[in-house]
Amino acid sequence: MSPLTHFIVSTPPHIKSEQNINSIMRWVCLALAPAFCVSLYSFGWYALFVTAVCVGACIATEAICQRLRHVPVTINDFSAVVTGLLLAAVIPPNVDWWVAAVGGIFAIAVGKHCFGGLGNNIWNPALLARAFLQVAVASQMNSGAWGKLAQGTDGWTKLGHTLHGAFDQLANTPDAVTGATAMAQISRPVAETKDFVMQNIPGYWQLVKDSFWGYEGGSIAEVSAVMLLLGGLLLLWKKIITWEIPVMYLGTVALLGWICPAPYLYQGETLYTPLFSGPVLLHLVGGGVMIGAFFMATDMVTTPMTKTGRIIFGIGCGVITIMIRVYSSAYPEGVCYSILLMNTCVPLIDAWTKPKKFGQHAAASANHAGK
Amino acid sequence: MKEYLTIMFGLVFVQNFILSQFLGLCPFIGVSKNRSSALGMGMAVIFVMVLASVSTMALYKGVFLNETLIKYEMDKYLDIVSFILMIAALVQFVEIAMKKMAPALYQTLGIFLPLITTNCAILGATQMNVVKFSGLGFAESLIKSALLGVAGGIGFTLALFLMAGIRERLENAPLPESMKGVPIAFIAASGMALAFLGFQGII
Amino acid sequence: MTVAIIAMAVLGAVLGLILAYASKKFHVETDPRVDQVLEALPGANCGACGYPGCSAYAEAVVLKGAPINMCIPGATGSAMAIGKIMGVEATATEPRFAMVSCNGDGVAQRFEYQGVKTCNAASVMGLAGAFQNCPYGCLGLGSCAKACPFGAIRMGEDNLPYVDENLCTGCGKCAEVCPRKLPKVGPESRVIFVRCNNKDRGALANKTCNHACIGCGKCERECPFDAIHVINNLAVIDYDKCKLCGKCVNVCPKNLIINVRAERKARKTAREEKAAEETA
Amino acid sequence: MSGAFRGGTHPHDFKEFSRAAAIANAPVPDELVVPAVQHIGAPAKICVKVGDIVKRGQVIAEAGGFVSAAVHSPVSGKVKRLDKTAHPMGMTVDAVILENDHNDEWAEGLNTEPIDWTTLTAEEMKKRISAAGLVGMGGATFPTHVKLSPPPEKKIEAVILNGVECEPFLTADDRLMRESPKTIVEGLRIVMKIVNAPRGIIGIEENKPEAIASMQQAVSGINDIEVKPLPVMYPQGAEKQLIFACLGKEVPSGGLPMDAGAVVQNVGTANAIYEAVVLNRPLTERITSVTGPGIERPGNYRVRLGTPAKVLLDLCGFKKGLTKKLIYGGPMMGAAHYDETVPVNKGMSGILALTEANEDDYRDCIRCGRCVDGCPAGLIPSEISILCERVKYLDTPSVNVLDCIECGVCTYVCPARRPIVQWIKVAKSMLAAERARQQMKAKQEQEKKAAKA
Repeated sequence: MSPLTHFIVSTPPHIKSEQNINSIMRWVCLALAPAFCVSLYSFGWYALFVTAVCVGACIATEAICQRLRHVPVTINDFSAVVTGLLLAAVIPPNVDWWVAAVGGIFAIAVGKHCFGGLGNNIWNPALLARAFLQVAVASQMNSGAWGKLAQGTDGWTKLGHTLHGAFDQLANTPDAVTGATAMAQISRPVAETKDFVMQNIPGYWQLVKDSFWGYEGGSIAEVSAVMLLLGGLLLLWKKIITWEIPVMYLGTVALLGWICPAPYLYQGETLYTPLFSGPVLLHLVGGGVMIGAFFMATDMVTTPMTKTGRIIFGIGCGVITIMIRVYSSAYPEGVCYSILLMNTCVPLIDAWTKPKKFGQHAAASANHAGK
Repeated sequence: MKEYLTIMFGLVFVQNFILSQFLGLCPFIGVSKNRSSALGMGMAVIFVMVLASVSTMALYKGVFLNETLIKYEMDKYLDIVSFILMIAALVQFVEIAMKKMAPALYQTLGIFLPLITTNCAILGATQMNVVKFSGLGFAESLIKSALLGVAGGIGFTLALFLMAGIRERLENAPLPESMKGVPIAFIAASGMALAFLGFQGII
Repeated sequence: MTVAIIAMAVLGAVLGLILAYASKKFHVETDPRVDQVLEALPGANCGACGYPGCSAYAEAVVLKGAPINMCIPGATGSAMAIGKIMGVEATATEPRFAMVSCNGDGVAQRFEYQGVKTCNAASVMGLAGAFQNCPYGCLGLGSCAKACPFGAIRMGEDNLPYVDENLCTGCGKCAEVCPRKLPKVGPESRVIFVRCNNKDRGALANKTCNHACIGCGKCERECPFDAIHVINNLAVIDYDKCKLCGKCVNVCPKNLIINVRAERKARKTAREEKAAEETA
Repeated sequence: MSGAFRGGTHPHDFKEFSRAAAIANAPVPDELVVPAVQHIGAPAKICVKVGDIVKRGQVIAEAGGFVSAAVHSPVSGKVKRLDKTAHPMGMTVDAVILENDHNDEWAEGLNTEPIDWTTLTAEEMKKRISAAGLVGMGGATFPTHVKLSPPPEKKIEAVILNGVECEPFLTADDRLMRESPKTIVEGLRIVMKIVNAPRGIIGIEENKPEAIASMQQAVSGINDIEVKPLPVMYPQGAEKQLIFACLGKEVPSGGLPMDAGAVVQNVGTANAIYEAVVLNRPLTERITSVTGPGIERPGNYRVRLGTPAKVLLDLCGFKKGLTKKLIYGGPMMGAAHYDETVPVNKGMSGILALTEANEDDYRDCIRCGRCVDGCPAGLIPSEISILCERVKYLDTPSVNVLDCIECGVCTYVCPARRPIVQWIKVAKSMLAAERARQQMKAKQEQEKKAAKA
């Protein structure tokens, strides 16, 4: 039956802010774009292909899951695209294409839809998928050591094999190129003199510079710190994210990176730098800290809702990142796990950082005076 | 000192009984629905784990490895059986005492208190003691096994408490019908285990 | 081997003695009947008994002497079983079910509604009353159907809820969530039913809905038992006096007083006819 | 005192539509529909019969209790009939339909020559205010005489005039402050005398420089009154937030402004107070903005109460076909309505025609925390909304739902477009119903006990 008037009636407010989920997700995509451009330059087309596989897998999985759950299909809100991009950003550029696909499927199906879809997941789906891949296909994930030199070789070859259905040949394909990523170098840099002063080792500045601009190896979109920083600033400027998490995260990493003795190799022997002289800049621009601080740790769903909570979250991420980087013998890099671990704590942080309601203080003091 | 720290940090984070050794999953899934009962359960586990660690270690060192009894080699085959007996009696005791002295806590823990009896985390802790500390002197091994009990219990409580926070949040989430309850709890547990992998290699 | 046996025996004996002492020292009285009563209840935790759940009700029955026939889903069966446990004679309870007191022609929409699609949300202040003409009638958003723990309510094509008497246990959850309290729970013997809730005066009621009770009072005059009265412009039946003669059903100019049994029969025959048609 | 409260948001203010239009007198129609409910509290009781001849200012409905206000005839004429009419908030209420004889004769003893109010006592002035049927004209419509009767043990430190008008689109208060600052200041001084307050503060948002200048000029030479420009931030005009901005004090949760030593009045009310006390003129008209993209010639009008909105809309060029939403009040807290004939009442500060509506579908909460950051009451609206979405209304007091002021910031900023305010309204009504049920139960039990005894 058609209504008697064409006026729409709803409860107030009758105007809404311009930001909605769609626009937020699109801005995040846009902010990630420069970093992916650099990775294309740095790693070649195969990196772009892996990215496309990740994104495609995420979108398809999202559509299928939503169909299966009988909820509206919302792939046009770009949230699956963002998940795909973030996943691609943190996996090595030379993984087999099916690794990227499995990651994407895991991220959306297990990381998101098992928990009820967008807004209900506990962990950042992209990072959860990365941690999953780290366990499931460790050899693929640990060879993230591709510099400019190696571009266009092995990834395409592998793809050629798999596309021809020759999965068994994969086993014979050698994981030929191994080299130190910036992060591995932070974890165990090689020094020429025993008295270690970071700035004095040959190539330190080169390493920092390369990591900053994006000539170093690493995961797909981790390479260029400057592009990630630009993207992050764009998000801050558009008020998509708030300052608390990136600032506290980067600040904590810088501070602790400076304080904590960093291990380095001297003639095959592990030594430690003195206190208060860690490689701060390398900590900041190397590895995944930039993408972690601006894109991963600021994921709204899996971070605290209050300002205090976000500050705690940022500090926690920083502490765990440095802890893993400096003390872990298993991983050179700690960004992914630090964020996942802090994600785990978010419900508790939220419960403990509830804002004071307006007038609570006054009411309490009035009661006090009354007594 | 460093040894003690290693035991503490290792068992709370790196070798967490639940998330890295997959012991004690039953109470972990069963009592992690809200934070207060998780905390109660965690406290109970810490308590029982310390008692069990120390008492079984004492039994092991004092009886099985006793100079006069060592020739019977009871430590080779009797440890698990006798430890279970010991733990069962302990838990029974705690349950009876709690029913009388803290009925509210007894109500929340409900069926799960007797489950501590068959909680493999406790048995695991006692076995770990035997493997790690049986070569030490009597007093030192007792102290270390008590510490192991505390650390293991704290690790258990930490995992349980984090899980409770997550499940409280999931309580109001529009989960798919098939995921409600235990399935999502297991998926969440696997997520936590993945996250805790980050501590790997620190000690 | 013997040593092992002896060792275990000693250990067992010592621990057993400790436990025996503890159970004596920390003895707590419990009533085993609580669990038995809980067993006898259906376990739907619907709360129709007025307690927060089946276990709370079981405790109340055993420890506080609550009546044994409060469980509505369990009906007579539960009451009998509980009676056996408690040693009390159970009286049979009549099955109850809900009926919706709106026949819904007043659902002409006044405007397009935006917001939360539940009946309560749609009837909240500041929403220009309701989005349909009749301020007493069914809003048609199906909150009752969602709230029913037994799946007994289904929204029809006319946006009115239909209660399946076979599934309905009369727990009253639907009436609780309905902002207009349209579902009315009553015993099976409630055969004559007024299917309207409009309390406006005749002219106004007539304006909003073709089938609204206009309070004409024909039923009141016709009733030989003084069992039906127009209160607040709405016909209300006093079931203590009603003798099911059905005179009011016949005189109502708006056809909103119905004989439930006859309706059901008619519906059934219609369904059978349809089924017969389909098979043919 | 920075003049800022915690939280808030900054919607575009849209004041450009009508801020330039000077207040004009709206035409008085031949037939007026005067509702008996134009305030919060007990409904007024209609005391005229069909066929009665009434004069302007004559009482046609008496106050129904202490927290209630009388309703006066806005014109002279005849009572045509008694009927029901739609209220902006959605209810249907009793109304007096008047036939206007266009003579505009005041009832006897009203609309007199200005008197020197300083000769009157506080009680006398309060009586005049009560008799004039004044209510808060910012939109809350709380009877003014009740607000001006704080218990003697509460010391009032300051009277704050609310000239903030933080709702987008509305410009009625802005224009009033620009055009008749003197009467507003007089009204403020009257209130200060009534509640015996040493200070007066006029809070105005910084986006109204002309109003600030005009008020500053009007208070020059008066030492105990200060004009306080406030930062532009919604909801700066919410009572408790305004008190915090002006005095730096929080009103205790669940308390009233007087608990923080403040009395807050809208500038429109202050103007009406002046008219009631000095000119002995009951409340029969108010200033209303007619604005929005659906209006061809937006403006600010002095309107007789009871004028159907349609009269104003037609006057201003209402683009009915383009209008998607018709709102009585501001866009953040006003009520959308389907009926364009709703009569103007004492609290209607604006009539707004929007040509765009919000999206209707909402998503799951994405926990972005924007609502938490924006909530001026310090709540976690997202949690409330999640609980309500799962129909756990009765759990909501644990998340402080009763402290919500329904300002709408959470819903405005929500990127998932969740109708949080609606859920909160539902939760509040469900809680009220539950409370009533509990009370009834307790009463019944008591009766049962009494019967037994």
